Amino acid sequence: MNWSLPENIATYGGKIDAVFWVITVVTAIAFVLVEVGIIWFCVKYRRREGHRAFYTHGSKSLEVLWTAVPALAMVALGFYSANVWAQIKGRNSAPSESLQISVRAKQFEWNVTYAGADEVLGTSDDFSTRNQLHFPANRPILIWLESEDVLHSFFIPQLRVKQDAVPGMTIPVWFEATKTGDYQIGCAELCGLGHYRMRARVTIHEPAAYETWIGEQIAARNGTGRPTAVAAAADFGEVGAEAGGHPGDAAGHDHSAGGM
Amino acid sequence: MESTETLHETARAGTAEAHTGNHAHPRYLLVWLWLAVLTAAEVSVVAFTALPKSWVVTALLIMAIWKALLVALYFMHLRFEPPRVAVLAASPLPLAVLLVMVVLQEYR
Amino acid sequence: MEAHAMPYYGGRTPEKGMAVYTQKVGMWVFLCSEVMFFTGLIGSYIILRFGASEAWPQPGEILNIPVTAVNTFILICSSVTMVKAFAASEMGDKRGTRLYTLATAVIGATFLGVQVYEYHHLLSHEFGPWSGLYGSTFYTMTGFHGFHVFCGVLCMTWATVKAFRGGYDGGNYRGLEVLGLYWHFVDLVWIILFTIVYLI
Amino acid sequence: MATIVAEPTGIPVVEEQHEMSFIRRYVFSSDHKVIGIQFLFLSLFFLLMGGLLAMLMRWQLAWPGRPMPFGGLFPETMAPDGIMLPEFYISLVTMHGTIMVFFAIMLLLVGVFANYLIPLQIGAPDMAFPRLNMLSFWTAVPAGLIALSSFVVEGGAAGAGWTSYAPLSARPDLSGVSLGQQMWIVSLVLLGLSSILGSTNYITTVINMRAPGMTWTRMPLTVWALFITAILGLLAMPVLSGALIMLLFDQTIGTHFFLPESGGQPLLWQHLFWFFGHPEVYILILPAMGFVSEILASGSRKPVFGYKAMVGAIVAIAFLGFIVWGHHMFQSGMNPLLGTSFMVSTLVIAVPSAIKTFNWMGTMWRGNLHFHTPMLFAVGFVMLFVIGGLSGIFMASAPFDIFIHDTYFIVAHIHYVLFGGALFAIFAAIYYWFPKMFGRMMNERWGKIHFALTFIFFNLAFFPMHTQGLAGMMRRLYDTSGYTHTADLQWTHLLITISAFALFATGAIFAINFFGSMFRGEKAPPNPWNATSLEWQTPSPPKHGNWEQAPVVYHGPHEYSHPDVTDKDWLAQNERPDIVSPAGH
Repeated sequence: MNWSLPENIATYGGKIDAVFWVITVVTAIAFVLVEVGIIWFCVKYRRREGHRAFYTHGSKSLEVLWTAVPALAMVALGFYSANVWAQIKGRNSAPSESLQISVRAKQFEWNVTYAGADEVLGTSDDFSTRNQLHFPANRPILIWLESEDVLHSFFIPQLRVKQDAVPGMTIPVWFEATKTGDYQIGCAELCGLGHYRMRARVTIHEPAAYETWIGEQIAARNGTGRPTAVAAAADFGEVGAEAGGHPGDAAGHDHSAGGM
Repeated sequence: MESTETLHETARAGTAEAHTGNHAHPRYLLVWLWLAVLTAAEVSVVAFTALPKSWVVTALLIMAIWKALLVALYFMHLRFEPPRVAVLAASPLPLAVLLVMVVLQEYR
Repeated sequence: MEAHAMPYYGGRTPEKGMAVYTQKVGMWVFLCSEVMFFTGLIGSYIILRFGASEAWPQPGEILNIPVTAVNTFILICSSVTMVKAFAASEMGDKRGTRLYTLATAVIGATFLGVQVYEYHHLLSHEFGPWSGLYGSTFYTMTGFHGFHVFCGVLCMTWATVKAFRGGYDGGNYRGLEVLGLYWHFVDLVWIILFTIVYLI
Repeated sequence: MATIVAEPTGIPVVEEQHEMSFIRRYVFSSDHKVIGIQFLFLSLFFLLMGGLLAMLMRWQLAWPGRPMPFGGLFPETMAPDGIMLPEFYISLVTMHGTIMVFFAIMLLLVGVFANYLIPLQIGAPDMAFPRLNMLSFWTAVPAGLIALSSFVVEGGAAGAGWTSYAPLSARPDLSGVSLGQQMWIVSLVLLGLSSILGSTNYITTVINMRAPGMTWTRMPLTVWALFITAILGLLAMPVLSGALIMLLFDQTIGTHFFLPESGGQPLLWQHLFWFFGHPEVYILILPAMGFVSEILASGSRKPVFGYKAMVGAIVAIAFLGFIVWGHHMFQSGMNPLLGTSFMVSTLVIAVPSAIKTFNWMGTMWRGNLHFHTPMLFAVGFVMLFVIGGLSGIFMASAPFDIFIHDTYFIVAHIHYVLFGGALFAIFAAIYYWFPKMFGRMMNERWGKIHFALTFIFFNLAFFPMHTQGLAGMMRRLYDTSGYTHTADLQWTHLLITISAFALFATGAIFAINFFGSMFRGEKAPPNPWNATSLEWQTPSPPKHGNWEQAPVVYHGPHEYSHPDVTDKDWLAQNERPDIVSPAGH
């Protein structure tokens, strides 16, 4: 049972989580101050017969104090956050040696295009998978995010990454995972009736294992002539397993994702 | 209903300026002439000059604002109203400019 | 309740309010809202045009500038007759009030007529609101301006009837002044639209 | 209401009442008090509708795929065999938000109380434009009916969220909703018109119709809040109207404003929507702050602490409200540099909010606190608004917003502000001004029970959503069980749903108290709370035209426990010109 943020596996995740904890401390102080104060006042100054309230219209010095303190806190928080923001989402924040992958979202699936052996997108050895994203750990990944139809949002909670995919735009998203494992991409922007099941599997490999996986994919593509996308689809989700599925989404409700 | 209106009317009369003839009517036909000339000038700048595009746009914008000001100041008699009316009238303009300028930053 | 000998608002000093009568304040407040409405439309036009990937048509390439220039002049004329109607009413010139009110309604309707002709012409040449960003923005902006003129013409028709019944006689000029503010505002919007849609 | 019977007063205000038919008096009335009460019934109806939609959603989230109770009543296109379809769920999400924001909370705060209170509190006989006011109400009615009836048209109600992000909202082929979405647009255009007419009226009334002596610094904070709110509505609503019309054209006549295929910009919709939407959020909280300031002062028997700072804070929040819209778009693909500037302006809003909170505490400090029901709800407002305000700081920080954007954390925040904030203040205001409106008191004991249960179930229903959000649970999901990282949180949905059902049921206590008191309640004196502002210095309910003589104002709005007044602990704004009140100018 997780009461707070999920496990962090991103290199910059620590910075985001630090922002969270700083804000938590600041707001907790304000929260306790106000709530305890109100309850205390409610008890202490409750109505008593023959008692008369203290007549005052305010206090300049107090008001200046509780204007200045939050103002300073907020400005400090603003500078601190702006710095983290620029490092993660700034225009040129992505490390230059990043591995580039193209993700194209559409209702209700994630199509991933890999650069193949030459690591250059847009060349002939590119290949695509559907609803699965593979990449190596300990290497910056730069995703070129696009959408075919409506808004979607690329969200991997453990990687602390979220970015809307906007039709007509190609938006860079970068991250670097610190460990391997299986995770999920979720769609975080309402994209239609299948929004809730627009998921994809994320597999983070050891760098060597990733190279192997790429090799297998290319080999499968060239050797058997079986398009990888189909292989991938069979591999994940596409078989409309209907284990207790809901009416109206018979097509492609991937309960296999729930079992991961 | 009408009586409530009448009541408001007296109320308004109390607040209103000394009423009729609070300002001499400006020479509206002169303003009209200016507007006509500026419109003609705008069209000529586009049709008959070979100035660079940026100059043309600047000239057109200046003339458009000039015309708009003529209408606002004389036809809508902002020139003759208390300044606070002009402040009220101009109050949404900063927001309008802000909206457009901020969204234009998307293309930078 | 205090029994005070003061009449309603009689003792008020002007600096507490706008120092102008209430209908006029109301119209200016409403026009502020109209400014923001047209900001939405014109602002979108500016933004979309800056971001357009395809080349924007040159002035005069699709739209007919001479016809619209004449139409602009027509609308300016209606503003003059409008303000003349108000001036006539304020100065107690009954004949002038009626004549200028009628003229404003007629000239306003003429402007609309030319616009309808322009739309018809453009639509028959396959230029519609579906014709890319240019068509989208052109029809939406000029269409909503036309709708405002249409509402203005309706009001002016009503005002003309009222004028001929003597409703603006005897220094009762406020209705015309307030209506005039709306009318001039619509004229002002057209001045901006003509420049940025047709000429730039 | 039933006692608007003209007595011969010699003042022309009430002269024509004898001849007014039932329809002119209660249906197409131009009396601001009747219109306010009409808005009250209308918006309470929509509050009920919005609540019902929420209950349906909660059922699905707690027991995904299980047939709903009375599910058989729904047609095949919504819930075959009583099991909710995903498209119906999204319509519920959309319409719950739309109805609550536009037709329940906004109409309750602005439609009801701006209409009812502004003329009474500034000492005017009516609004500046009474007939325009009537038009404003009768534009809002069809707007709401169109929104509601969109559920039964082909394709169902709008399904793109209350924000209706393009292109989903502009592409019937992708959303599966065409007529419903268009009805949504038309409904909001009409409501925008109603709101603009109303705002024009409120602003003009406050500017030009104040009673003698009612200077700007003697206006009750409620009037200040409603005045600034009207300015926000006046300037923000038309931008939405423009955007809605473009969206409608994209759907119907083939324009391309928000469709990228021909160069349109999906992000433009978001900019225009939030340029309206953020001021709208403040439209939904500023009047609440005004009511609470006033009720806290009256309940604490003390002047509002720092009146001028309170006014300044309202103005500052409103001004800042226009320059922070981009914080809804941090993850939208907006230029990240814009994100930085929007983040800074957003964080600054915490300052006026803090001023208000501390000044509310200052108002209670060394007071003589009367815990009647309105006061309880007002104190509850402050306690819950603080939570909503503080949770806002998390998402104002762009880097952390990466994680919580579009999660249940946002849902928790908006409900702490709009339910814990706005709706608590609305309940406070209804209990407080009910005697003025209907001439009868609401039942105190049931009022207190209503408060206690609402406070408990509200927190049980919405606080766990913070946890869900921090765990990374996305919002607007028909079924959240497919995600591994939140798979063990299903029990929180169950807790929330049961609490939400209880919260909804608590509303019945209010409804019974409200309607029961209207007919059976104890007769209300003119000034049951011993309050100072002008509306209490006239009979309950006030007559048509409000005043027999124009009130003349000598004091500030909240002169409680003035040392020079010894026989009682309050000083009405229009009495004792011999006493000088320091803040009253």
